[in-house]
Amino acid sequence: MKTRDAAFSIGPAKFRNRVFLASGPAGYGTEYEGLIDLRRLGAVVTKTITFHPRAGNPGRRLWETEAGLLNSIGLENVGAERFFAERLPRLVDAGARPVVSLGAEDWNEYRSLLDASAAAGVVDAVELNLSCPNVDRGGMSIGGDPALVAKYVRAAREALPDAAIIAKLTPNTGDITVLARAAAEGGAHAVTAINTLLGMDLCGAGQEPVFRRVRAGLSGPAIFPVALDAVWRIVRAVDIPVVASGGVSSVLDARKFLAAGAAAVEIGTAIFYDSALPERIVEALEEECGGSPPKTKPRKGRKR
Amino acid sequence: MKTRDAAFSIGPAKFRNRVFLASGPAGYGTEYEGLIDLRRLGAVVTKTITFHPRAGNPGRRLWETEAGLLNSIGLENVGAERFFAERLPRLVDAGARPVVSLGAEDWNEYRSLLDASAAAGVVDAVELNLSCPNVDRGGMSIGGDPALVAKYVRAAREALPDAAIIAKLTPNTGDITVLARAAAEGGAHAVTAINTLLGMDLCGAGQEPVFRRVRAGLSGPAIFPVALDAVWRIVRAVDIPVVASGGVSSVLDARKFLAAGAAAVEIGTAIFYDSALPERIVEALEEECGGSPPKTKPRKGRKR
Amino acid sequence: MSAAGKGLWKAALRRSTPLSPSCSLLVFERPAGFPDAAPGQFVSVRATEATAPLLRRPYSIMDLTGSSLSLLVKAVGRGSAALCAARPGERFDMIGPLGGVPFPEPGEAEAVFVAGGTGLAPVLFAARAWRRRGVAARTTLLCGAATKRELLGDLVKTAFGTRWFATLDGSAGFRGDVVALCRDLVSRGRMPKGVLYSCGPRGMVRALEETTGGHFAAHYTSLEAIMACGVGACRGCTVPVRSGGASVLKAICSDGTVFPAGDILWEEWEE
Amino acid sequence: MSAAGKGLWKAALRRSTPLSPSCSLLVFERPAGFPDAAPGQFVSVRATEATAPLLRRPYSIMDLTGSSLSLLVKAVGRGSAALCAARPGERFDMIGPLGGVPFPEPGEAEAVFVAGGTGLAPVLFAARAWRRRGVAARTTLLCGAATKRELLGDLVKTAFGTRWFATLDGSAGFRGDVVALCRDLVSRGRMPKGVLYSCGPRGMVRALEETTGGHFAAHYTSLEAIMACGVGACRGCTVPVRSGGASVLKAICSDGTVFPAGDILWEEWEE
Ligand SMILES: Cc1cc2nc3c(=O)[nH]c(=O)nc-3n(C[C@H](O)[C@H](O)[C@H](O)COP(=O)(O)OP(=O)(O)OC[C@H]3O[C@@H](n4cnc5c(N)ncnc54)[C@H](O)[C@@H]3O)c2cc1C
Ligand SMILES: Cc1cc2nc3c(=O)[nH]c(=O)nc-3n(C[C@H](O)[C@H](O)[C@H](O)COP(=O)(O)OP(=O)(O)OC[C@H]3O[C@@H](n4cnc5c(N)ncnc54)[C@H](O)[C@@H]3O)c2cc1C
Ligand SMILES: Cc1cc2nc3c(=O)[nH]c(=O)nc-3n(C[C@H](O)[C@H](O)[C@H](O)COP(=O)(O)O)c2cc1C
Ligand SMILES: Cc1cc2nc3c(=O)[nH]c(=O)nc-3n(C[C@H](O)[C@H](O)[C@H](O)COP(=O)(O)O)c2cc1C
Ligand code: FES
Ligand code: FES
Repeated sequence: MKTRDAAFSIGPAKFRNRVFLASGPAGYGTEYEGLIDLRRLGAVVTKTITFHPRAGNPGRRLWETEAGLLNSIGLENVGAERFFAERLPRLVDAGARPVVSLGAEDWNEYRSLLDASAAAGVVDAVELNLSCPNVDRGGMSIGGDPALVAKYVRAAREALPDAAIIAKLTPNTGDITVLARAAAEGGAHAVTAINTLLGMDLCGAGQEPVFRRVRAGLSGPAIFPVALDAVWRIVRAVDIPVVASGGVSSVLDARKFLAAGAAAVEIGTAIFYDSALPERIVEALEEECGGSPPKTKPRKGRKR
Repeated sequence: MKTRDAAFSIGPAKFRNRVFLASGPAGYGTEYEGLIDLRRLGAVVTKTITFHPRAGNPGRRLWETEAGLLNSIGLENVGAERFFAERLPRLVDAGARPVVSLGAEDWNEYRSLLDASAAAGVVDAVELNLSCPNVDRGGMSIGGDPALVAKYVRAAREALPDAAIIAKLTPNTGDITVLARAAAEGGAHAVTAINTLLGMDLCGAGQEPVFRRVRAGLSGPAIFPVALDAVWRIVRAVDIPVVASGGVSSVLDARKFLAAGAAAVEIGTAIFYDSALPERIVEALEEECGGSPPKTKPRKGRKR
Repeated sequence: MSAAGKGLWKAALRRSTPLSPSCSLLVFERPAGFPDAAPGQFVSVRATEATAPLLRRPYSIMDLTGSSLSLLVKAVGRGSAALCAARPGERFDMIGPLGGVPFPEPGEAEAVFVAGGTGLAPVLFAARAWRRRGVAARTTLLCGAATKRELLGDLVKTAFGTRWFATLDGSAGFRGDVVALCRDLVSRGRMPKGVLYSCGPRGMVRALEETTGGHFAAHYTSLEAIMACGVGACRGCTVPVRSGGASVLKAICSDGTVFPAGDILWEEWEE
Repeated sequence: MSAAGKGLWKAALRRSTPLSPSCSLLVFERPAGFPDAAPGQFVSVRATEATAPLLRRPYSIMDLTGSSLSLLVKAVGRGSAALCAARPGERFDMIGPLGGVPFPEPGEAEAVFVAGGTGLAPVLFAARAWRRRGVAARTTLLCGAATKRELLGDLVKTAFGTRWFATLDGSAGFRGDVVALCRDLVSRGRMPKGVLYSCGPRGMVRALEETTGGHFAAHYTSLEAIMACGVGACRGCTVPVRSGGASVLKAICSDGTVFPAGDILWEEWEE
């Protein structure tokens, strides 16, 4: 019952459908060969790259919690040069539609990365990771400050004038709509909400922190209600599309994000235990309404 | 192997041990007759009372999420008068050690409530609920502002000079240690961290918000890593005791909070499905070290 | 009646009998010390040790004998599915008996029971318990389900004087829901004027009260809601009821589960 | 060797045999289309449909025949306990074969296997697979466990030329751990100089390399870590290894599981 086309746009970028792989769990995409048919998905948001390669954090990097996963990967990545030379072409060859996730520790690195992205000549959609909790500078400290969010977004718009600029926001703030508004004011074509929540755990006989950096990022089904709340409110606070991320582990969860008004849904942690989920969601949405979100207007509350 | 006494103090108030029932799930305490032996616990933090009785929120009030519970009770309570006349005496008669949770919509109601509490003459420990997400005014709006937190705490110290004043903090903020510092500066004897996270869900064929107020408070095992992170950092940021709340669902979870440096642990949502847990924790701690937290010094990170 | 005597128990499943495609009769050993209970009271069972589903699941007591505790469980989600899949010998953690207000006895009047789906459980307990104690000499049951296969006819063979069945598809008994059946019986003068006892979906009970409530001397209904504590502490299961002129929120778990159906403020009570 | 050919499968459990108080041998039907695998490769199994435990659980392939896929599972937590409790007929969702670098064949040299606990699985697969293919004519196994009851002696009766056992309590074989046993054999001149293949707890493998590594022509070890993706994407399972003069982080799941033990930077590799 394909009633209308699943395709849609964010700014200048077109997408086959509304189901994306989230940045990080999906790596550079092609690792999932044999498990996920990347050509079926709206987009693959690649692992956040930085200008320089990063080794990531030492020590343990993953830890399960109740219905959740803590990670302290620390943005391990191959750096812009190898990413654009090797990884991105391979992903495109595999038939995927990439959204390139960009991150930086500071303004200078960020400028270099934008320049490298522009020079690569192929980037037509980026997600700015303004919200990684697992690095010392950058990430959260940028992402929690509305003025910096606007500034970083503006710079990306200027450096990549033909690309869709999506700002990924942190939930570790008092009011995420303030950050969303800042991103919109900076010229973002869309925002992604949410990145991981801050959390930690202890382990072993000595009850030592699991992670060397102590704090890590919490993802998975546990955070779904928090993510849905963020998406619901941002949709009602700004006029740009919202890409939903956080805890999707079923077709129903994806539907909820779309019903809340999200333009697209990212699947992250769930691909670890249910790699078929993204394609199941694509199929379910196609069967219904061509993958478009329901036509109900955003409202403030349930009853008025 | 009771090596030392489990008893400890927060400001002027003494407690039998470090295991408390959290405010809300425990109601006025005596509802759990036959299920929980209140005399075995360090304290019962009573349901937050307001000066005037409150009917609470209309519509659905409870909803399960993965390893979590959303609630939108809306501070239904009998009001100060009936609380001090009927409920508190009944709780004391049952042999419990109460901590009275106080909440208010605004400054005037708060002042009236403090006066009523002082007039009751029996209150020697209060927890200020500066953080309920389920009411329109008060709660969160007070709790998210460090200046107001300090002001409310100061007023409580003045109105109840002989009582232990514990400020309960919201996690729905960028940096909870800022609120903890404000509470300490206001003269709090301790802080409790954390109250519920903000979240929501949709349900039904129409994907309508579950709750009339849309947003609700998320508790239960899902939030444990977030609560532990908050407690860990507050312990290292302020010199007053920290009472831990959030997601405890096993003896091990309680041990983790104490290992992180908490002075006491509150059990909330878990009593719904495992009412024997508080007493199991008391017993486990007694067997070990008299219920005192490990003697390791707070440190900033795992390795230095 | 207060909920005094409630406790925390481990109950071993003695046998589980599928009664319909989705419903099973679960008979547990009555735990030593488990108090007597009245119709309308319930237990709240921890269906799994996992944290999802997190909460206990409330089930009306369908019968309580010297040695057994019976529940009628419909598999609608993870918790109930786990219960229905349990094997004899498995032990479940439960609290109970819960519920502060059971069905009041009918006295001299005829007892008319209307049950939708698993609403049969408290109604069956009432009929059995009262028959055992020699009250409610005359009883009528109206029992409805979607289809004949869903109808729990075998379960109600003996406990009631008169039995009427309704199925939505007409595969057995009256075609329509149990409310339409009741209306039909009233209009055809075949419905005694006794006390009405109901349990079922909200919409059913409301329609029953609104369309046929006036026919009966009284209408008591056992309500359901999502519950957390089950003991009146958390205030999660409230229903607005008329009390004097005012609307008051009562906790279904401890101020109920039974309420006069006429007191419920249906308009205000949203799902 | 690349992990090409990996896929997502539903595998039915054919039989589950308890081998020790905590270990079970799980034999699954080999799913149609499941590719051939090499020793050191693994599958990652979804132990329950619940969200806790959330992640798949990685298990080394212990054997792979035309019709069966065998795993050796030790119950240490919720996931493995669920697997060990599974009944024949249950179907499990798994991905595999995973692992980009298997144990290299020993060529003409004698293969010496050292296994701690369930580290036996990949080692047993190597011995069996190589024997079937006519390589590794001469094999020695050193197998350790805490006690005699934990020792999986029956499992290794046939696959190896020489077998040595060690138990911590001395209830069978050498008293001590398998590293001490290896050292003992080396010092007594009873240890062939071939290629060493090991799998077991980190501390064991490290001690083995540090105390007896020099005796062997090479030492390859199959490593374990908590994993999320299993395919090299998430970078959650890294180990620091020497590469040229530098320290490089490799993903155990895709750059391993097998590494030359001498390359591992144990000091940097924290649990
Ligand atoms: C006092 C009381 C007595 C009950 N007696 C019986 C009984 O005798 N037999 C029986 O089969 N069921 C009975 N129920 C309902 C039963 O508790 C629910 O069906 C069960 O909790 C569903 O759990 P689940 O995990 O299977 O479903 P879930 O996955 O939790 O829910 C499935 C659907 O049912 C809804 N639901 C869940 N719990 C309730 C609830 N308590 N009330 C209304 N809707 C709910 C959910 O919103 C969802 O739409 C009773 C409920 C109460 C409050
Ligand atoms: C490549 C690989 C091959 C493996 N092969 C086997 C095998 O053949 N047989 C077997 O029994 N086990 C094997 N394991 C280990 C097995 O995956 C874990 O024991 C299992 O995941 C534990 O899950 P659980 O839910 O039972 O325990 P949990 O409750 O998750 O954990 C119990 C304890 O084990 C630790 N742990 C969990 N997972 C791992 C892990 N992957 N590595 C190290 N410690 C861990 C936890 O930190 C905790 O202390 C292998 C692991 C890997 C990575
Ligand atoms: C292992 C792991 C690595 C991640 N790495 C990144 C990253 O590099 N950049 C980023 O923007 N988000 C990263 N995230 C966050 C996810 O993209 C996603 O926003 C978050 O996990 C919440 O969604 P989920 O619950 O569906 O996983 C990572 C998450 C995980 C679990
Ligand atoms: C049903 C319910 C009602 C609550 N009511 C209150 C309240 O009145 N005052 C308050 O300070 N906290 C209230 N809370 C928050 C708890 O005290 C506790 O801080 C929170 O639930 C996190 O802990 P938990 O995961 O152990 O439940 C309530 C929580 C629940 C689930
Ligand atoms: S379920 Fe808590 S008051 Fe009824
Ligand atoms: S588990 Fe993801 S990289 Fe190895």
